[in-house]
Amino acid sequence: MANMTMIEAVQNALDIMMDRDPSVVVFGEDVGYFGGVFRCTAGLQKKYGRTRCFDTPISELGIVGAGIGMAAAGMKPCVELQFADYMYPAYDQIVSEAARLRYRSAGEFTCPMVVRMPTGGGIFGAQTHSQSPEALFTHVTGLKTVIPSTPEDARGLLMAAIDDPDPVIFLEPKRLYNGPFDGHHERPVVSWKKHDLGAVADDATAIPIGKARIMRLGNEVTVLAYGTMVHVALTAAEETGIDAEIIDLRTLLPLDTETVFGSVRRTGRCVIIHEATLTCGYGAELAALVQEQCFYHLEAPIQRVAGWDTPYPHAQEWFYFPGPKRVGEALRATVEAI
Amino acid sequence: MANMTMIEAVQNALDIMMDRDPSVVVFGEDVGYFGGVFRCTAGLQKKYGRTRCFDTPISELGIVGAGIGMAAAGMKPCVELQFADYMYPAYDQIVSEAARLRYRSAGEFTCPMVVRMPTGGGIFGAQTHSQSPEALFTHVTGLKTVIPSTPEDARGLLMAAIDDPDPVIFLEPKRLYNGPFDGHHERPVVSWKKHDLGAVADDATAIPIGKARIMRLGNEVTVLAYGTMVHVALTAAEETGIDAEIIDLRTLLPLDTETVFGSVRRTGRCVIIHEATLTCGYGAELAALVQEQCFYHLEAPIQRVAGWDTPYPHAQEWFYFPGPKRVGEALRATVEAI
Amino acid sequence: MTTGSKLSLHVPEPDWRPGDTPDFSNVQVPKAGSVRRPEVDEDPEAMRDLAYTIIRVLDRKGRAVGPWAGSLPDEALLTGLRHMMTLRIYDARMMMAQRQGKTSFYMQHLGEEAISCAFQMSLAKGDMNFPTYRQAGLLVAAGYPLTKMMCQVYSNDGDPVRGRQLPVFYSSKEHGFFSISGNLATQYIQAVGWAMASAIRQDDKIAAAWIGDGSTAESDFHAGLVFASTYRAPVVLNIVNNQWAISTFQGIARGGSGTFAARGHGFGLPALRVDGNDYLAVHAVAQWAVERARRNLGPTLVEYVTYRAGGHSTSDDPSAYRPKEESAAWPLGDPILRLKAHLIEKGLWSEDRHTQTEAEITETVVAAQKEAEAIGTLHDGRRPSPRDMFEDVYATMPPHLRRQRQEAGF
Amino acid sequence: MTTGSKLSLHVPEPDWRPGDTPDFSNVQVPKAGSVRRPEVDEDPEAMRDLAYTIIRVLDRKGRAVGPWAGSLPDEALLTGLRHMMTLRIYDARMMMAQRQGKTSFYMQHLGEEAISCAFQMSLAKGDMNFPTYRQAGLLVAAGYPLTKMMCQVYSNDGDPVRGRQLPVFYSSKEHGFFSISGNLATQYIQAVGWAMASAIRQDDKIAAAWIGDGSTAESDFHAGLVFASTYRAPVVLNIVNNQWAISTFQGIARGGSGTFAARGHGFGLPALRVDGNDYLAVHAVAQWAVERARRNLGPTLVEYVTYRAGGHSTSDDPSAYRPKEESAAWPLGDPILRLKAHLIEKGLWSEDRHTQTEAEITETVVAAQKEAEAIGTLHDGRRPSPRDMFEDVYATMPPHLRRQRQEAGF
Ligand SMILES: Cc1ncc(C[n+]2csc(CCOP(=O)(O)OP(=O)(O)O)c2C)c(N)n1
Ligand SMILES: Cc1ncc(C[n+]2csc(CCOP(=O)(O)OP(=O)(O)O)c2C)c(N)n1
Ligand SMILES: [Mg+2]
Ligand SMILES: [Mg+2]
Repeated sequence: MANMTMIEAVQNALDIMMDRDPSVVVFGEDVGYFGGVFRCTAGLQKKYGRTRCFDTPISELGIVGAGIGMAAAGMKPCVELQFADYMYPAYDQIVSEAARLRYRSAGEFTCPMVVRMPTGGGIFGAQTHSQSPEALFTHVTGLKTVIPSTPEDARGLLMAAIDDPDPVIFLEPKRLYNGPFDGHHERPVVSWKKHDLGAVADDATAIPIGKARIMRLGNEVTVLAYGTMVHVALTAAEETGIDAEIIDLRTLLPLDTETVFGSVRRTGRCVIIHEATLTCGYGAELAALVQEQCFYHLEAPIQRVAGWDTPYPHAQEWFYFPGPKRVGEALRATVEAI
Repeated sequence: MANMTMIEAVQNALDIMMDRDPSVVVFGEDVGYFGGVFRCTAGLQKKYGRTRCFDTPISELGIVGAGIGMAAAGMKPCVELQFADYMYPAYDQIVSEAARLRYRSAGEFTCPMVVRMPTGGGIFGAQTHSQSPEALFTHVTGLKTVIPSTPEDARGLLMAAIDDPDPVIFLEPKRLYNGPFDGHHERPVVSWKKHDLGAVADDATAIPIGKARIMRLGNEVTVLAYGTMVHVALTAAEETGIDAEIIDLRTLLPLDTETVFGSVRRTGRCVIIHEATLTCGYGAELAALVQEQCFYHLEAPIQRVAGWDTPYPHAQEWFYFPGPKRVGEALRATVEAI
Repeated sequence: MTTGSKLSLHVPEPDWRPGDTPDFSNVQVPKAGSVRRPEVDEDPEAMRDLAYTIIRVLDRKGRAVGPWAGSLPDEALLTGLRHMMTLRIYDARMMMAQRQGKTSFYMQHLGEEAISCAFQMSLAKGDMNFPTYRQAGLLVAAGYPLTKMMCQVYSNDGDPVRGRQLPVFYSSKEHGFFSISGNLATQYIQAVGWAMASAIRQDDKIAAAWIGDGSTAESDFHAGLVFASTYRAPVVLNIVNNQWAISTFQGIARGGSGTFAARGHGFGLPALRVDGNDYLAVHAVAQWAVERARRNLGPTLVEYVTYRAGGHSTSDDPSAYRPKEESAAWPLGDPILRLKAHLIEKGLWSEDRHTQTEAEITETVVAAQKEAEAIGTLHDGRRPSPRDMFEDVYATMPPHLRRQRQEAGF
Repeated sequence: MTTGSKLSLHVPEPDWRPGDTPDFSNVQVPKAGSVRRPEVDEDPEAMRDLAYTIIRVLDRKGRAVGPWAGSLPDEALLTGLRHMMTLRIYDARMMMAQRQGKTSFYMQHLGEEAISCAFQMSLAKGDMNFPTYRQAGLLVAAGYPLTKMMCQVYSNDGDPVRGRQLPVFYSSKEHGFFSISGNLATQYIQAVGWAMASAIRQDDKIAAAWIGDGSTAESDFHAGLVFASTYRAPVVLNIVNNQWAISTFQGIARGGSGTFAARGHGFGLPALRVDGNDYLAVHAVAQWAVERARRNLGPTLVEYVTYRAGGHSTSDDPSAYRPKEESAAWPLGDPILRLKAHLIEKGLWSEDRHTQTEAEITETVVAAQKEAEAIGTLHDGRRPSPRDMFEDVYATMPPHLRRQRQEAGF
């Protein structure tokens, strides 16, 4: 066991898969010589050559569109969009093409492509470097959507995503790249290197898509979270002393409903947290499913704690970010509801 | 009182607003000389000239992007996207630009633009002429999303949308263009001209955005619907004999929560229907809100009846479309749940 | 410094609208054989003129003339004629089938048959087209079974894409025909990506991208050109300029540039403009571009000048926006008649053989149609199961879809 | 027909990477004054050469020469120098403020000051720029208060956009400066739309679109060109080619075309390439393009050749991907030094006056900074209220946002 940052874990997964399979190619803006603005592709061009890892023109549409063509030709592109906020120019190619190709050709043409993108806020990136667009992917049939919360998960899930025969959206919570973030922005950052959760196995193995993980066992309330919010939830539970069961969904689609429903049926209460804006966020689907499937077990309304329905502001970042205080209040309100 | 089809109603609203306000301009693919593939802009170029109503290159990005520039310059563009399925190339301009302009400039630049698009299936249009992407708009802060179910609403809401100081997504259920559709595809279509709901007032007036309408009073269960599904719901209620209260939301964002919650608290039961795919559809938000706000009044799980989580198929259209049978079953299950 | 003078918006209009008499006498159509044929490795800058002319081989007398003539042997020309005739007869049958309610929708090629039929003859096995809905000639010329095409149009149980797609949205990997998308232009950049993959793997397969005049305005066209130009992808970038995009004349998409081929000049690409109704010219230019790609010399942009003689689709009535006579007045003639005249001129063909072949092909097409209809049509007979609706969303059906399929009762 | 020979992917690389010694001796820099100046209403086709050269006015000795010289009176040149110096000093102060933690992020103009400063001088009141993050010179030259700019950078309570935007994302309608978007290129087509609105209203105002070399690959650039070309919109389409897009050299976006200006040729647009480090040349070309737009002659594409001498932003360290010496070796020199030399050569300026002016400006900038900091910085002092976060999402706050604001406790 060694420790890695999430950046290193992503880089390691790419390295392993490129080494294993010559059809894996990596490209995107600044990912070649420079190794990506977050350094997730550092060293890959040097190791695998310019035709396996290269810079692209600034065209997210082009990156994904070319990736689809390559995937249809039997390669396994793993492309990077520099920020999730810049996925919109590629959205048509993702939704209308990557996600539909297998279906519309009845399996004749497929799209085994991974689209990686840093997501979420907490780095003073303002409205165009902080967005969490996961719900825009989970509404799209034909896509899988994955989001890790630890380096080990980042590596294992990315390996699985590259192996997957279908297009996978791989969201990397950029606030977690260097260390877990508990939402207390005023405190110093702990590096993954010095954190228990930063440990990765010596033997890199894929982690199956579609399996959630219970990060903390508990009885009073079930918390559904993913990405950065997993760490905020852990902190909120600790700080409130509430015996919360915290589930890291890891895959948003397909959702591990068994783990989710099993937990809520046991605790009878549920809080959902995410950083994306509230309305029509992924939490809405979670709430809709949970109320439907756990209705007769629910003792309190399901609460959602989420980003406000505003763009992500710069100066007011910490008023926007759903930190441990807001999460703690929701936990308390939910366990106290009768 | 006269009757109009929904196409005539849309055309009439555009005509009235163009006549009233020289800053209203209408453009899009085939909307000029020809008057639009659905004829919603018929006659406008002839009446107002080529610089007020014109054809554009096939670039949804360009249509919306140019519209934003015009709106920022003080005009009121009301643009047409030929099918909602083709809004994706414009999505970046809609989300990152139209929706954010007022916010990011603190009100200095604004975007009073309407983006019209035919939505929904039921015309054997297969996956690229049938989609209902409303949830992709309602998740976006800064947009309003409107969808009429009758000619009068289409006219009145479109007039309000054009008057609105912010960008409005105006979804036109194309299956309703010529007459109400109750989901019984095997029966002949009744034209709006011969239908009670096709009546429009002689005095065209705007219908405020943000107000739902109760289409049918009832006590056993509340049905939340919009667009084509309003008529399917009415039919299902009639056919099952269930005393359903049917609410036509008309505006999805901002939602008329007062009407919605008021009804559900009274009936204690709720069924949500839409044509869009289920997962992360707009119904998820409705369910999440209703369970949260009406929790202690709910006597049964909220059910959603929606398009399956597959692309909209061609041959299997009527197995995909959530028709009166499926809606009826959900109504029955919901009122019978104990 | 403002001028005080007023600006005004220029909105291009076609020369004629319904009621007007079209007159193409001022349209410059270069003489057949008059345009030079550069070497495939000539500097693109040096062949700039080829984007502003029209490469033509067949002259008015049906003779093949000039440096672009002779790319195909006689046998192939006879086959080519048969392909085009087959496509036209197939189209006519399917148009009728749609009117008879056997399917929901159809799109024909009337007047544009030469382009896809001839292009396909320049490709090799393993190459891949990324077509639009108006290049079924690629399939016909590749020997794809007509019955299968019809099954797709009927969305019946024989439809290889299980009734999921709109009619004419074929797909056949084996025949180098990429699954058609309803979203215009999206496949242009995908073709470039496919070609890049071939180059990365150091394979020898090339790709062909297809787009209509109107659709060049879409973003994907730009992305395609940018990527093709940067990575020198082995791809032929085709633009079919049939003068119309539904009701919109080509001037709206083209704007101030003289031609669509000229778009390539902004990217340093060789750009050729060719008579799309001249089977021989289309083939010669395609072959030239294919050779360039194959020899790793990079992409070529080709504009095919043609005319959409029919409506946009069965949902369209062109008499609402253009003179009925425009099609007949169009100066490039009919591709089938022109190739036919050439073959007769060469002594390889006759009116009689033509009539006889027409009858033969009709018989074949009708037989195929019977076979397809014996399986079913959109509303009758054996049709894809509703179960199929849930397949192929993913390689493995995830639990939520299994549940939904169950709920749907299949 | 396959060749059996193998394809390979071409991935462009810059000539030099860290460790190499840059040598621009083979870069062709035309002599100042050597490029002709066509009439603004000349046929675009006839000025094709102007996209492959560099229009320059200031020669090595600081003299203004050739047909593009003389677009500005002496007084204006002195003002121009002051604008550029102000921008550079402002940048230096803000870079330092960022390092001191007073804000989160900053982007400077080092080496590119001439472009935005000179361009603004060609506009009239009411015209509108759609800038990127590297054209603050437009604001400086338009007389926008430095303090306000700083308040924006600090996201403090004096920030006109209420702390919502990333530093340097200014907005000022009054100064013809459209709100900056973080999404590259999106504003290009908006500028065209704005210009179309002006033409529809028969106004006399024009728009200017701005984009970086790297961002020309984005779709919005294509949409902008298509719409501008079709409707002959009164807009100047600017491309700032500073050779780099973060770590990516311009060859990746440019691909096989010789220049970015050449992109205009695909659209029949006049396309001019100008020395972006030559204040006089920038102004002369801008004025030419502005006049064209104003006279309803349509859009012009202008490529400014310059060099991003600093890092992309405060988050970037260019020594990781290019030689440190590259900036110094770059052949077009420094825009401030070049204008200064010209003014000295003309007898309008001296080293002393320059030093003195530098000191004066520094004083002004420092005073403005003090004023701004007296209000607050990102983490200190008076800052926009969290309440502000909920404002301006819509003209009128809808009920759900009111509820959320309440829940947030503001
Ligand atoms: C993204 C997108 N926008 C709009 C449409 C609707 N549409 C279908 S065909 C067509 C016209 C295309 O014209 P052109 O590219 O010239 O091809 P042609 O039909 O002439 O072969 C339009 C606007 C679409 N299918 N996709
Ligand atoms: C749509 C989008 N994609 C990616 C980015 C990230 N990004 C910010 S600046 C930049 C480089 C832009 O280079 P260029 O256009 O040459 O402008 P320059 O910075 O050189 O002025 C990139 C890739 C972005 N802001 N928006
Ligand atoms: Mg066309
Ligand atoms: Mg640059």
